[in-house]
Amino acid sequence: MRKLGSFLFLTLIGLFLLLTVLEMPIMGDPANPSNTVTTPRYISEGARETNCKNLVSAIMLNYRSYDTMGEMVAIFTVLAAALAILGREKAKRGLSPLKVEPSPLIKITMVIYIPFFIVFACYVAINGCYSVGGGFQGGVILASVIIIFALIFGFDEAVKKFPASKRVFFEGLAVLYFMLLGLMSLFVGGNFLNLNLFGSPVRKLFTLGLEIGIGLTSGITIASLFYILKKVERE
Amino acid sequence: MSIVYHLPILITVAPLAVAVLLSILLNLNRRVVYPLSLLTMFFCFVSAIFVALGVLKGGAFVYYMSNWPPPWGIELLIDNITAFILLLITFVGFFVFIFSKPYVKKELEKEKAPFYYILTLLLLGSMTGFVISGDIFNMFIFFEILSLSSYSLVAIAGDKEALRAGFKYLVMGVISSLFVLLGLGFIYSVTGTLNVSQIASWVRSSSDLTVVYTGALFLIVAFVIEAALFPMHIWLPQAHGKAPAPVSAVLSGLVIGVGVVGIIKVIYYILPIVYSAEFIILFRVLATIGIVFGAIFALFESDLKVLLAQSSISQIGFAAIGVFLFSYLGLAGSMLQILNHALAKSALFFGAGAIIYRTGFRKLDEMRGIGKKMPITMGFFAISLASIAGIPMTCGFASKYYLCFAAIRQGLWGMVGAILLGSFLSILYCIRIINCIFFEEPESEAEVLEAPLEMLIPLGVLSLFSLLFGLFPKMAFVLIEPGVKELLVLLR
Amino acid sequence: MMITRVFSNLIYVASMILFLIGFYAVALRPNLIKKIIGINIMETSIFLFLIGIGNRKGGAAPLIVDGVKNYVNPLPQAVVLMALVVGVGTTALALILAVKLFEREEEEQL
Amino acid sequence: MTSLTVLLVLALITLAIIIVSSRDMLAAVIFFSAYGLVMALVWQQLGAPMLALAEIVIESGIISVLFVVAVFRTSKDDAE
Repeated sequence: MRKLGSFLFLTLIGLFLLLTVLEMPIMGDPANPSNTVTTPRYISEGARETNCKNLVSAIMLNYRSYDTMGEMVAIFTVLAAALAILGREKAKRGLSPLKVEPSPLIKITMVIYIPFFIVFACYVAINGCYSVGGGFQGGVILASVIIIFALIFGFDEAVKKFPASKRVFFEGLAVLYFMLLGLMSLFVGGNFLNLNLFGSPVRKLFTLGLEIGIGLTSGITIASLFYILKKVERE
Repeated sequence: MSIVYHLPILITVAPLAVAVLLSILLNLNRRVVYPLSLLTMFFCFVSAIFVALGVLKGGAFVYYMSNWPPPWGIELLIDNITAFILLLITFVGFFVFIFSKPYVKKELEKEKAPFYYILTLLLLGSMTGFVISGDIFNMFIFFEILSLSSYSLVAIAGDKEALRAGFKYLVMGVISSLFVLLGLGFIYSVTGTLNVSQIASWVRSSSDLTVVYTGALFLIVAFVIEAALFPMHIWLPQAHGKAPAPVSAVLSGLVIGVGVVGIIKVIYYILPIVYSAEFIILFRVLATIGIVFGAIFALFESDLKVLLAQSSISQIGFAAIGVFLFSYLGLAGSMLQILNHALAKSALFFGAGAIIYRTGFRKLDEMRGIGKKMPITMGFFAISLASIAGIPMTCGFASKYYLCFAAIRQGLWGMVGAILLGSFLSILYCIRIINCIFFEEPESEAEVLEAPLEMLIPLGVLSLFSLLFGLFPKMAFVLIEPGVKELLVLLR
Repeated sequence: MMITRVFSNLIYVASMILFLIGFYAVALRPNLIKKIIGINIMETSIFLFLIGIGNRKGGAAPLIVDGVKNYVNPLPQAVVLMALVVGVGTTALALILAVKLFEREEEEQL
Repeated sequence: MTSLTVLLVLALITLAIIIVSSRDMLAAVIFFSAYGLVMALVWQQLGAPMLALAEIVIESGIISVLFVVAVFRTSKDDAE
């Protein structure tokens, strides 16, 4: 009964959606409202007003920095939620050892590769304003490096290298940095999170700081979530 | 005006910032968590009073985030209605923190307690951010924070039932937030902007509205899920019943009220033309059905907290009806109902929490005669029950009176009947509770102490306030009247 | 007429179909992990939809290069990137809840 | 709209159907990873390389790893 109801609901929604989609403006038409209302200003002035050639980063870090702050808070919420439901992982409780020890070849290769991965992550994060990339992408690459490290060298080693007490400083970093910038701009006399009060060179510096902060926070938070999921404990 | 101008953003940002800060301070000293979060909520409450006074004196204002003008940046809208809801959220939130301390100490593990406070701060902060936001995507972001923190607060106890309720809530919540994103996409594709007031002016001057209506439908359905109106209510009883009592107070009192505020935002701020669409009738009918059904479910429930949760479905239906009536009386009744529900239902969950704290009883049968053992606590509990039932002289009566009157004015006799039937059924289940806790003989003679002072004060204050607003509804109308008039101006 | 419309708005149609497939998995599959995968499919389909809205024929990626005038709309992309981050968080939380729930149920059976 | 995009979109729908209908959870997760990859290619075709980069790392990388961990933890064989 419930199954039938859901199925009917699904078909109804589907028909409705498909019919509406056909009513929508033709995709990619330069005369579409989405290309004419706000976009011209972003494209013509964006790079000058924010010092970011990458317009996606420009929007995320300047025009809509409040949203980015909210997004970082959301990631933080997930972490706090995971810790609230499960409690911080306890390193002493004898984490389950790897079933298959990876061969030395893999270990050595990874030791050689990992610095390059980290450099790549930093490059992606720092150059977010000038190339294809951004703080978040860099952060996720960083997270995957940490996860690879943990998978190959075992969790004890990984937790020893990045203990939770050290990780926690990075997990709130971006949000606190956003708040700091926001309060600073309030004191200088603008509205909240106004980076343009400070003049172009300082703005560049702050934007770089934001990229790095977002990268570190998102990367380390995602890695922490992985640790937590890997060791959902059995009390 | 200058400091009031910046206060709304501080109300949102302060709880979020403190929550993040606490997670770092937590490693140094665990004791700092509770006082700091209480202080933050107090700051927010005082700021909300100043915002309300400022709005009353100087009228509604907009705040350009990062000084970017609207179509490019994010805009915040602060008017009388938002000031009213802000005041409500911070007021109830402050008392939730006072109540939480003894309850959390007893019912939650020591490890989890600080995270409980952090998540509650995030929940309250994101609610205020959602309410004042004037940009759809910004609303989505705060909606996500709100839902993420509420799923985890439901599941925080960590036992099977709580986890299952949390997962169910998560699935519904994710669907609702994805609907917000989908509706946002539809609206953006034809208007080219995410700003609320710009979309409204576009909609007023446009002729082809098919796509916009679809977007509006998805946004409204999303907030209907969040507000747990009738066909989408299935997640609510479990989630609100299994959560810790103070969390249920926030979820039942505030979060579903904020869902109704979301519907108001869609209909009045974003798409002020949508009321002429046919599907609004559908929502009106469903909300009307919900009033009766929620009350019927509540009538046959044996677990006190689940009963209160079921009654929320019916009560929030009352609030939603007023929104879909598009008249002064209806909206005023709806606002009064949100106020009444926030105060009385939170107080009721506080009362249920106090019983659990002292005795561990959850079933109504176990609570026979408990009113004789904890008379003060249960006295306040009874006042709130009266307000939920809509006994004259309480806030609940005022709101239902307005709604009924609005429905009569518009000649919607089916709705009048449903409102009367729903009120009658809610009186019935309230009488059932009162009869059980006051007039039946207790099974055991075991002594039960009164609730501790930290629990008694929030319970007493909230229930007395619902009595106060019932005796002098004019007090509430100081903010509601100009706010509702502003909303109705938007519709033209 | 209809057919050309379908073809020109193919991305929208495809994203709606994917949305429905994801919805089916969420609503009707009992397995919790399957439900979470369904959530992810729904999410990415909406992202595809939003990116399609921001598209512009022959437009370059929104990375300012001298001499190029025709760029796609950067705003939907920023929106999608932010929603993507939140989506990762939601998925992680859902997985944690599902795993914990599974372990609790297993404990009960023993 | 190039023919490559059309092809990729068809592949996406096929993959999604396979994922939803497959009985083996691990296979579903691996197909999901492939789905993320194809999705990233489509986004790249639509002029969003930044998102494609993020999508590859997240969907095919992190989320798939999280799913694999979850599948192992919830499969009966592993729970000794």
